[in-house]
Amino acid sequence: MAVILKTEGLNKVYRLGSFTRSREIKALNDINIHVESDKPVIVSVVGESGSGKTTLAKTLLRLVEPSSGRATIYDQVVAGAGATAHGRTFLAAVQPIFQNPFEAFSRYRPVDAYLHETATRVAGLDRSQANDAVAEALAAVGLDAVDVRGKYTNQFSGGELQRVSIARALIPKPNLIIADEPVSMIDASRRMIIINLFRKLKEEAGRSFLYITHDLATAYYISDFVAVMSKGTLVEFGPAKEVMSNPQHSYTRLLLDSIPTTRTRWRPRAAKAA
Amino acid sequence: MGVLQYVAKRVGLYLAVLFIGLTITFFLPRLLPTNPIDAYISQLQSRANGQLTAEAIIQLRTNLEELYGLKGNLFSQYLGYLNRVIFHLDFGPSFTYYPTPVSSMILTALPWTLGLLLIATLIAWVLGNLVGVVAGYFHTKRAATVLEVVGILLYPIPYYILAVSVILLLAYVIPIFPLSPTFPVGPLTPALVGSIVYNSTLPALTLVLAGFGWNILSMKALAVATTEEPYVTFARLKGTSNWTRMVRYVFRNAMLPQVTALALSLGTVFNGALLTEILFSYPGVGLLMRTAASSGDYDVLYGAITLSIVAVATAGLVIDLIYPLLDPRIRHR
Amino acid sequence: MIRLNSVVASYRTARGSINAVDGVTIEIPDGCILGVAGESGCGKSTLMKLIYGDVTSPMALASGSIEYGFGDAKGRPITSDNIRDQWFNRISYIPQSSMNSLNPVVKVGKQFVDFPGSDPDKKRVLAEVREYIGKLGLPVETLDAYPHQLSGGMRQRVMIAMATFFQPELILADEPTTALDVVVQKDILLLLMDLQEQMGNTILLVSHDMGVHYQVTTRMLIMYAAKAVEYGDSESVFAAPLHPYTRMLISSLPTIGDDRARDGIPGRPPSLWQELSGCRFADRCPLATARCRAEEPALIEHKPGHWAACHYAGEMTQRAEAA
Amino acid sequence: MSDIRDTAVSPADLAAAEPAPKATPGRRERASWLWLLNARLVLGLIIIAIFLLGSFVLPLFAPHDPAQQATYMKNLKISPAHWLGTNGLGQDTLWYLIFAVRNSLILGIFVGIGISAISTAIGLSAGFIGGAYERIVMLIVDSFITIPLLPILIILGALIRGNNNFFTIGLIIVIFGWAWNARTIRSMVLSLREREFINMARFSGAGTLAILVREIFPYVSAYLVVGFINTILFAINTEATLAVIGLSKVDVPTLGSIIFWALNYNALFTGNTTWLVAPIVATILLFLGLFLTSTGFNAAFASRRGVA
Repeated sequence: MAVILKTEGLNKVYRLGSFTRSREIKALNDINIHVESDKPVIVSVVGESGSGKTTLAKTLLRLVEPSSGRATIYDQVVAGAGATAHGRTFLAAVQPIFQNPFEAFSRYRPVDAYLHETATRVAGLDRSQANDAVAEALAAVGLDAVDVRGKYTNQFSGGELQRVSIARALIPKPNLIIADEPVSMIDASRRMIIINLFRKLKEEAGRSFLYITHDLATAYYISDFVAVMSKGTLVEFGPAKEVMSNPQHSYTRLLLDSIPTTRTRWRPRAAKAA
Repeated sequence: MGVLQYVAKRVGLYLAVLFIGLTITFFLPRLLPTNPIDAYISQLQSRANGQLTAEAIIQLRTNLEELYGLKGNLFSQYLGYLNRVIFHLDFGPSFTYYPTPVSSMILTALPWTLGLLLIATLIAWVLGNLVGVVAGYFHTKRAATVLEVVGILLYPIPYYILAVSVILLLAYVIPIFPLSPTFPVGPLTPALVGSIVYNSTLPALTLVLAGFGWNILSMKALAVATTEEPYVTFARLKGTSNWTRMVRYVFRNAMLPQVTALALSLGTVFNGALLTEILFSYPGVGLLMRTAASSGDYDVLYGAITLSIVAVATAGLVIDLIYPLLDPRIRHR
Repeated sequence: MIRLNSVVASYRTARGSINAVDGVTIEIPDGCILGVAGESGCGKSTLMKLIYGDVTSPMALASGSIEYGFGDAKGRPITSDNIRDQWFNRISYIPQSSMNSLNPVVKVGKQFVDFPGSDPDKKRVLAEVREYIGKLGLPVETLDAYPHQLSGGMRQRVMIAMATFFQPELILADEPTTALDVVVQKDILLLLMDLQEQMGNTILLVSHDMGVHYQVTTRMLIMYAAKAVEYGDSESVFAAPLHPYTRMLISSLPTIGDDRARDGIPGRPPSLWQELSGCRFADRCPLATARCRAEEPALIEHKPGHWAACHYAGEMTQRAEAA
Repeated sequence: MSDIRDTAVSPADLAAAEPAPKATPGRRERASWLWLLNARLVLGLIIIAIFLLGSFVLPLFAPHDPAQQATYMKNLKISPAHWLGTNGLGQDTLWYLIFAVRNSLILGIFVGIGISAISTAIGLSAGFIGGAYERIVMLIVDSFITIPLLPILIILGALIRGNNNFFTIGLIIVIFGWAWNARTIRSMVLSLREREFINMARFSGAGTLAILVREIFPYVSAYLVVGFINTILFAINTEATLAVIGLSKVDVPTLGSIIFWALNYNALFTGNTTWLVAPIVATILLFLGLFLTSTGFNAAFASRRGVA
């Protein structure tokens, strides 16, 4: 049973205002998550805006320094005091997928340049191995290398570009891929293409995912574990089906009741004259 | 809380600017090869057509150094300089008009400069921004591009060309203004004020034209961007009139960055004012500097520069402190 | 009854003009909440602009007409020419980006009364407004606050208060809750439903979230590539969708407690620049046949009060009932 | 000085309804050249080309060194021999003007390169590194912007009047003129630093230098061209301002010294108006050309970057 993700007493405090009267905002408040499994898993972190779910993702990606506490992925301490993984080992352990695919690539560089750089610099492959790895990663997300070579961001749809972004993250075969709201910018009708892709990559490519979202329905659909966050604190954590079908915490229940589903109506309809 | 923090930050910058300004004006002349004392002595010699004996020169050198605070090592001079300037506003006596203190000469010239500068800049700012917001708000219409062209034609023209062209047009070709203006001195009788205004119309016009083009172009760009903001679109969908939307929605928001831009541009505008004064021989700090520079009266020069830095920095601070009054997002955190 | 007669909205650009709404003919009964759904670029926002009368170049009402079925204060019938005079009087609008649809440097109260339709005696109107917003769950001080001091939910309540204060006949809401969190969204949607019930007027609601449509709307219009593909009572549209696109739209959304496999609709809507013939959904439709690619299906009433533009719509109902 | 951009408005429905065509190889090459053409840019480039060619080619055919005084009769009217007549110092006005434009352009380009180099280095490093370094740098930058430059130039002009030459004047302008550009570049880099593709590059193994060169520089390069042209404008203007008040090396013909002599030998009183009008028209045209080119580039880069 490998420790896929462990956070111990993770805190992040932002100090606002001048030295005289400063307000403290607790973006992360003593987060303790422990995920152990012998096969790859998808862990979802759900919560409203300002709940701290993005700060958690940024802390694990070391884009934000935690105020205290530690985070471990597999056997490497990735963030906080005593972080062991540095440089290329860190990049090989954790890879991100960003929210807006059009912002994730520079407008002035061909999209596949990032894939080749990841292959050569992070995965440490030589030129020919890199080309194969890129082609293989693109195939895994249902794209052909020819369709991508030398193209710029304005020649793709949102869905296609996000799949290229996923392919790039796959190349160094990281222990954990952290996807921060990966489908919120994509048309509702085409989100499931990406969501199903995450599940396929978990099962076939053996990758674990941390899926950050405010959309509980997609979290329920693909995740093994779910963490519910509110105002910086972890209010509930457990197997997804269990947490979602009978939530223990009142906030989780409030969230679940507020989702506009197509099953039960909030207000029963007066019998409509045909 | 927001305003306090904003003001503290801005005053901090103000003090830093003053400090750096004073330091530059102190070290700059001392780093250069020529020593002002030698220049003074050579001037005195020429005046006394060579009868000064060797000891007289040595004696002269010591009390000149004493007079202009050039005694001791560089650092103690620096402290002495700061103490004199900040606490006593004392720049030593003027060399050419000995013994009148430099500070009194400058303080008589400064109001002229600030008067001309602030009035002209204000007119240029207000007019330029009004024309700019109209050009920006109606940027899809043909007529608005005419306003923008005015800005494009005016903006690149440098101060000295504007000044000379204004002299050429309004004092030579159509001589309604004096070719070389004279500024009477004395008690402020209405007639005196009238002649001062008459004589300073051309320099003021130059400064207004110089600022006018820049304000049109920058406000037009801001207005075009602001018109696409959601709150302006929603105002349109509420059925508000063009006038209300242009003034209360677009101008009220687009003018905020223009206030900061004005504060920042004061340094450059001040340069323009100095140059205009010299070309129109307008009795301000600029003219004072020019005559001091050509007659080698260094202390008047350093005093004028230090005070102009203080004046510009203070004007900038005042404008920046007005900003929170215009932007509720800073007033109410 | 609001009637749209084969309405066409076109955009003129450097590359020529295209029809973002290509011939929509529907009748919207009074007192209903009509949901307008479809992928981005299907023309739903353009349709809203058309009905609201916000027709500014490069967009234009190329052909067709709109009859609003309600008159102005003097009883004269309103058409798409004089609708603009009725903005925030007989017809109002709730914008999407509630984050900054309010002027950041002017107090909320002042923005309530700065449009000409309101009564010149601003003080009296403001007093009435102060009392009205209380009913919408807004504290009275809201009027004296600046927009940046309000939360997202409160700002959207202010927009709804503005749009409903003058008791309009028709309210158009373009994705009113997209920018809000799910808990606040529910309160706002319930508020909208209550207000509609009290005022008995008509609301047109655009949303990309079929869940929102299911909860709020009484009638549904599904748009695809500038065409109306399905129109009918929400109950029957959700229970037995006639058009394959509608069915895929509904089935592509995962629901908590339902483990059935879901997959998104592959491919992309056709570009409106190309010459389009036959059914525009043919390339992505599992039931597509040669007839679909050749002949464009008309919007026909396959079931009472339930229209669909699909040659095989009829069979969909038999097949659905058989399954 | 600021980044004046024309934003192209495209309705949401239209943009979304028009997905980029799948594979049209030609589109990117043609597009990349096409965006250069807009009216302002073309007009500006034409004017500058005329000035550059005129002032660098014609001097090769100059009969005499125009700066040399009393080569001709004073204040001659416009004639086939002297297209703009001669000035109060017996020099041919036209040839003097041509040499003046050349020298001003040389100074402008020299100072432009100097300032662009310094301001880019300081702006990029301050914007990217941030923290205490950025605060100190920005304090100095804001001070340099607030402190009026002319008085300091007047001191330097007065003190080194004896042995100043063109090079020192240029150097002084560079030392005091880099602040505006540095401030603009720093604010651009500050916003770029938060953009997502910087993190993407970092997770693709790119080091700080690779990020600065490959990711940030393309976005900043658009402004560098505009900044460079604005700096030429600033340099010529500053040198000319000094020359007009007699504090620059006025025996070297520049757009400032020409006016200095015209004023000092009161061209107006002697009726030799062409001596004054010619440089005014030339300066206005040159500055207009430079300004149109800079805003033309701006508009071109903005449209290429899309609406953002």
